[in-house]
Amino acid sequence: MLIEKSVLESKRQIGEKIFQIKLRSPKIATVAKPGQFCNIKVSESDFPLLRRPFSISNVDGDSIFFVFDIHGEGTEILSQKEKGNVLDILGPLGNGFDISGDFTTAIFAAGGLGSAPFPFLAKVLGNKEIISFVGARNSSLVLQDDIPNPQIATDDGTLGYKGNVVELLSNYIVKHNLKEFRIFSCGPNPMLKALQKYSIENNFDCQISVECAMACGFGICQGCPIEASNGDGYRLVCKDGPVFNAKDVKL
Amino acid sequence: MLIEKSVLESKRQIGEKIFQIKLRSPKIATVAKPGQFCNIKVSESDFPLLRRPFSISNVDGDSIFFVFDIHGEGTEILSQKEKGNVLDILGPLGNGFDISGDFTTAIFAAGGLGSAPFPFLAKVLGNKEIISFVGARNSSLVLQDDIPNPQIATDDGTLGYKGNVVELLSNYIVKHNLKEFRIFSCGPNPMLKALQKYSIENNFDCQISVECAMACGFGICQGCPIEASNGDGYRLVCKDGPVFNAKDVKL
Amino acid sequence: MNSIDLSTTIGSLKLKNPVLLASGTVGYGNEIAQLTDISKLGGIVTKSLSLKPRNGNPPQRIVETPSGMLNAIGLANVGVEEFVKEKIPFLKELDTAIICNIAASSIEEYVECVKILTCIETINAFEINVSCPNVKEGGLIFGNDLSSVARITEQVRAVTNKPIIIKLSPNVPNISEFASVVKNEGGDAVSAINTLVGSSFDIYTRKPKIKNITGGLSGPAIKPIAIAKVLEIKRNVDIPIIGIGGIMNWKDAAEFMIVGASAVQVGTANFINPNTGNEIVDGLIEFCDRQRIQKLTELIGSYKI
Amino acid sequence: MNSIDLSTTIGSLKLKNPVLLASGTVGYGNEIAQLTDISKLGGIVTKSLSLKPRNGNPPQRIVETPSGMLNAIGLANVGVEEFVKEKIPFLKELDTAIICNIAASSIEEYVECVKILTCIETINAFEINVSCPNVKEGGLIFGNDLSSVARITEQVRAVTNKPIIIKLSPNVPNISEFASVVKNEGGDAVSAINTLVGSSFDIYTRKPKIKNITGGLSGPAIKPIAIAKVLEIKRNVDIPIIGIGGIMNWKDAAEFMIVGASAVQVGTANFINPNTGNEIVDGLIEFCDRQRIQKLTELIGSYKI
Ligand SMILES: Cc1cc2nc3c(=O)[nH]c(=O)nc-3n(C[C@H](O)[C@H](O)[C@H](O)COP(=O)(O)OP(=O)(O)OC[C@H]3O[C@@H](n4cnc5c(N)ncnc54)[C@H](O)[C@@H]3O)c2cc1C
Ligand SMILES: Cc1cc2nc3c(=O)[nH]c(=O)nc-3n(C[C@H](O)[C@H](O)[C@H](O)COP(=O)(O)OP(=O)(O)OC[C@H]3O[C@@H](n4cnc5c(N)ncnc54)[C@H](O)[C@@H]3O)c2cc1C
Ligand SMILES: Cc1cc2nc3c(=O)[nH]c(=O)nc-3n(C[C@H](O)[C@H](O)[C@H](O)COP(=O)(O)O)c2cc1C
Ligand SMILES: Cc1cc2nc3c(=O)[nH]c(=O)nc-3n(C[C@H](O)[C@H](O)[C@H](O)COP(=O)(O)O)c2cc1C
Ligand code: FES
Ligand code: FES
Repeated sequence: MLIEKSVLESKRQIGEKIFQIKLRSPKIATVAKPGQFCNIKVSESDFPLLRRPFSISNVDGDSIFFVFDIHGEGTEILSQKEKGNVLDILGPLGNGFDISGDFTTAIFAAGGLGSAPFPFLAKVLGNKEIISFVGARNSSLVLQDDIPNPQIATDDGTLGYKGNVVELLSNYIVKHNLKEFRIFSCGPNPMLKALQKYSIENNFDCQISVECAMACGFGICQGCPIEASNGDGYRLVCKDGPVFNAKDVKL
Repeated sequence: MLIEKSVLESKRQIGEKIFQIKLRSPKIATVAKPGQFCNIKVSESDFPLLRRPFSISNVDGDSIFFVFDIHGEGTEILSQKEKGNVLDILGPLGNGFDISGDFTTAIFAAGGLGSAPFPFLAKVLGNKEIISFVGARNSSLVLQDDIPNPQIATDDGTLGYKGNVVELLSNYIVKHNLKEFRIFSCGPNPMLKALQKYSIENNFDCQISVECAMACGFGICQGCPIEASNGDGYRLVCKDGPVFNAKDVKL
Repeated sequence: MNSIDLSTTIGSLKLKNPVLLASGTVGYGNEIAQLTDISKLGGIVTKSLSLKPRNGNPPQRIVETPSGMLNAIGLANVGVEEFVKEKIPFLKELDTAIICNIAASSIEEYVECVKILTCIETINAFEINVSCPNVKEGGLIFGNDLSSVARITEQVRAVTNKPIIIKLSPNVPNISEFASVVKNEGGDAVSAINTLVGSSFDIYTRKPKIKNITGGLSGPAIKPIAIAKVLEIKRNVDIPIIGIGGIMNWKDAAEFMIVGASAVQVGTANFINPNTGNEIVDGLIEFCDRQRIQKLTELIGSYKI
Repeated sequence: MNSIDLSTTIGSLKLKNPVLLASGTVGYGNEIAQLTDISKLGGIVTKSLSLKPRNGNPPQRIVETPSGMLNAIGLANVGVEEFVKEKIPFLKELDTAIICNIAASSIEEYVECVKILTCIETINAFEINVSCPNVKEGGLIFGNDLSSVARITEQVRAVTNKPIIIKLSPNVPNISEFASVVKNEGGDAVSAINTLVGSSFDIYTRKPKIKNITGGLSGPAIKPIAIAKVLEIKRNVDIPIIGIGGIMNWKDAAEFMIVGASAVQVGTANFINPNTGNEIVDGLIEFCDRQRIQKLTELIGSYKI
């Protein structure tokens, strides 16, 4: 965990309001793990006040990648940065995906911008078998770059399966009689909820990466609670998460 | 007085932290008078909150010019605007210089950024005889572009007369035995104060353009008072000024 | 779209829509009329009037702060007599509600002002400013004191039949008790909020940036405080509320209505975009349209907690 | 440059410099220690402790506002016992003043906490939080009430010899009266200010953005209010003041000292730049150097009005 002034090396518009940026952050790049995030200061002034959290999408040598969409004022400002601009990045933050232990197949389940962390996870998983399920509202919002074996679902059926990622995934698991897999998922809350229910019911090994409002991103404000399933109060999304075992938290 | 979305046509750096910008503002250009100013929104967000006031430096066809230096956050943002950016401009505001009535010679007295309004005034005065006195702290801060017959004074003597504009001007008036002139002045408060004292003592016809903090710029907030010399309360710099007869206000 | 009913009422005062421009941020209407269509608004609240003219405070009167500004205008105004002579003729021609704001240094002065002005037909309601932070006499000495607010409401009520709106101070921990007192003494509505007391110093000269030392904080910075105050009143007292504080756009206006405001006032935003009020009206119409809201008043106090 | 004396005192508490990190914005020091050098600071104030652990409020607990943020953490904390066991060992190693902040739902609980903790050597002073806006019991019921603040100060004073700092609520019109009561009851200093009550609603769901409905407003937005409160105390009561509210850089810190603060606390800024405190120390040194100030304490209350 450190603060690194990072030069923007390139910016690519990859969707109507979706961008990928590449930053030179050698120190963060060295220690980052898939599923971790960074808290980015989008302006030099005190406006907007808080940093904005984004998943590390990939790491390549000294560079780290982020993928984001224009959501409000902060991401709007971020989208206007140009090559050569310097951004103040705090990271890597959070626990990241747990890739230890035994599993033969990694199943990625991504909804919308939830695709962001998977290129990095795929890279680190190396030769492990990966099957990905990528969902979005429509075809133009599907983010499948650098995601292995993507099966697509769109709400409106404009690309791939018409319906949601969780249906697509569960059909697939049944059809291919998959075993010894671990599900890694990231996406909007309703999707994670459905997936959580499904994987708990089936006793599947499932990790979910969750989002919530954050102030600090590193455990000092207590602003990002998520309820523990065991009734023992709250966990902090920024520090104890953002990745949780689906069984451990209430969404 | 109107609001015009104006495209930035060009930006020129004319000093270390000094810029000249040219904006396409046909409506304001048509009605503007020398000595008036515009209140510029430097960003699209609510930060910084208030507009920033700048003298109209010149008008050329449908375009208006401003000259400004980087002072704080607002002018910093303004200096980063690029050709093609659109600025939201409220103007023209204030009364402007009074050029009616009889005078043979126009004397310009400008200190620092106070040079800003004089190119426009010179243009409108046309063939009238003009002598200008331009002062600054040092040579690199002297703004004399498009200012007729400039006599220079610098505090440190790095260009022209070593000393202040008012000394230079008064020496000149005595030496050349000038008569039937009107002084038009704009600059920092200490300079205007000295000039005011000098012209009142000599019973010279002198107009001063003053600056002060402003919220609205058009008379609705009462935020920009200047004390009237006659004891009758305050005038508003934005509406009754920014140009006053040196006799009429207390600096 | 035209079928959406934007009208709202503040006691017996009917407004064609809930968007008003706040006192002290619109003068007497004439300057801003060059930059926006006043007749499209629900109404305007004129600069605080006192019985006699006031010069206001010496400069510097304003300073910008993060997402806000401090002002210590000191109630500069033309006084009741000149107001009637010079300003009413212009206001009379406007097709919008005219709310006359009164500030005074004594209870007698409030009463005297309202007594004189109540016969002016052009004035549709009075807003009584008991909460100006920038004057030595009156102001917060009244606004932060329950019994003063009670007496002012009661005595002003006695001399006019026009709607009386009391503009409350946010500088208290219990604004709803003030609203309650206003209701009990026959006030028709409350405005919330006026500015918060603030200050700012220059670290090099060590002098206050505004000559009056303290000023009133307004603008987006105070919106969360204003929202909490309006909600507090709404949850505790049954009286119409006019929501004020940091409203920059229609979303802010809608937020105030949701927490309980029957109308809203736009203040500081007028200085930056004098057309804000009109844009809010348009934005609220579109919002209602998208949300299938027939009567804008449905929004009032419709929060879900 | 090294000859500049930055030290300051808060009652009998000596600080190597006036820059503290505020309660609730630095946890118990361990996380932020990875991002800044705590030993360079005057001190840190630990997250409010209650006798028993508290889970805090359900999410959402925070929301950004213009130049500020609302929080309703609800005093989530590990409780006195675990604090002593788990947190003190880390704090003990720090070469900086440790101020232990206490929040409670009853006067007895305040007393009990301080009684237990007063024997912990690592704790250099207590800051008593009587002004948390985000809990049902205690909090502002105490902080906005003069006699409660008096009784808490008096009774806490009775059980410890360590410096007692009372952290005041800004949600009152007369903060200097609270400071006066603290002084009379033997408190060593006051901290001003805690957050202001605010709220924010989503216009589409019509629900409050933070689950607790209201939260505490912090950040640059409140700085002008905090400056006015510190000045009010300074002009009326002779008691050391710790200035808090929207401090983002050394200029803000200097401004607070000029209006009367003997030390300052950095809160929200830690979330954005956890090194803010250190940068303020450096900035103050340079400022003193340029201004030929030998002892930083010369700044305290040096305003010119
Ligand atoms: C751990 C984590 C990882 C994330 N990774 C990505 C990513 O890789 N790509 C991406 O596009 N987005 C990601 N997000 C969401 C992203 O942080 C928000 O879209 C962004 O903060 C919106 O800022 P804004 O100023 O544009 O929006 P505004 O709506 O103006 O923001 C206002 C406030 O709300 C907060 N906020 C708004 N939306 C969210 C949200 N969905 N989650 C958390 N806070 C929010 C902002 O941080 C800010 O404080 C992530 C969020 C978290 C918590
Ligand atoms: C009628 C008029 C004409 C002006 N013409 C010019 C011009 O042609 N060229 C030029 O460079 N400057 C001009 N100025 C000054 C210019 O407005 C300020 O330099 C500018 O507002 C500073 O903004 P900032 O955000 O960079 O500085 P900040 O210091 O960050 O501004 C903070 C606040 O103080 C106000 N402020 C700061 N300095 C001044 C000042 N000197 N006068 C008034 N308000 C100030 C700002 O408007 C803002 O509200 C003029 C001012 C007035 C009133
Ligand atoms: C420059 C200025 C002058 C004001 N003058 C008055 C006034 O004369 N009477 C009054 O009742 N309120 C006055 N106010 C307060 C506003 O009407 C309003 O209550 C306050 O500014 C909060 O709203 P805002 O955040 O939208 O500005 C003034 C506010 C400003 C900024
Ligand atoms: C997330 C958060 C949590 C806080 N928790 C506490 C707390 O537990 N006890 C306390 O006394 N103050 C608490 N505060 C208040 C701060 O200590 C400080 O008084 C306030 O935030 C104003 O300072 P700032 O504007 O620099 O943040 C908290 C503030 C924030 C933003
Ligand atoms: S965001 Fe601050 S503790 Fe998690
Ligand atoms: S700046 Fe508003 S009246 Fe002059």
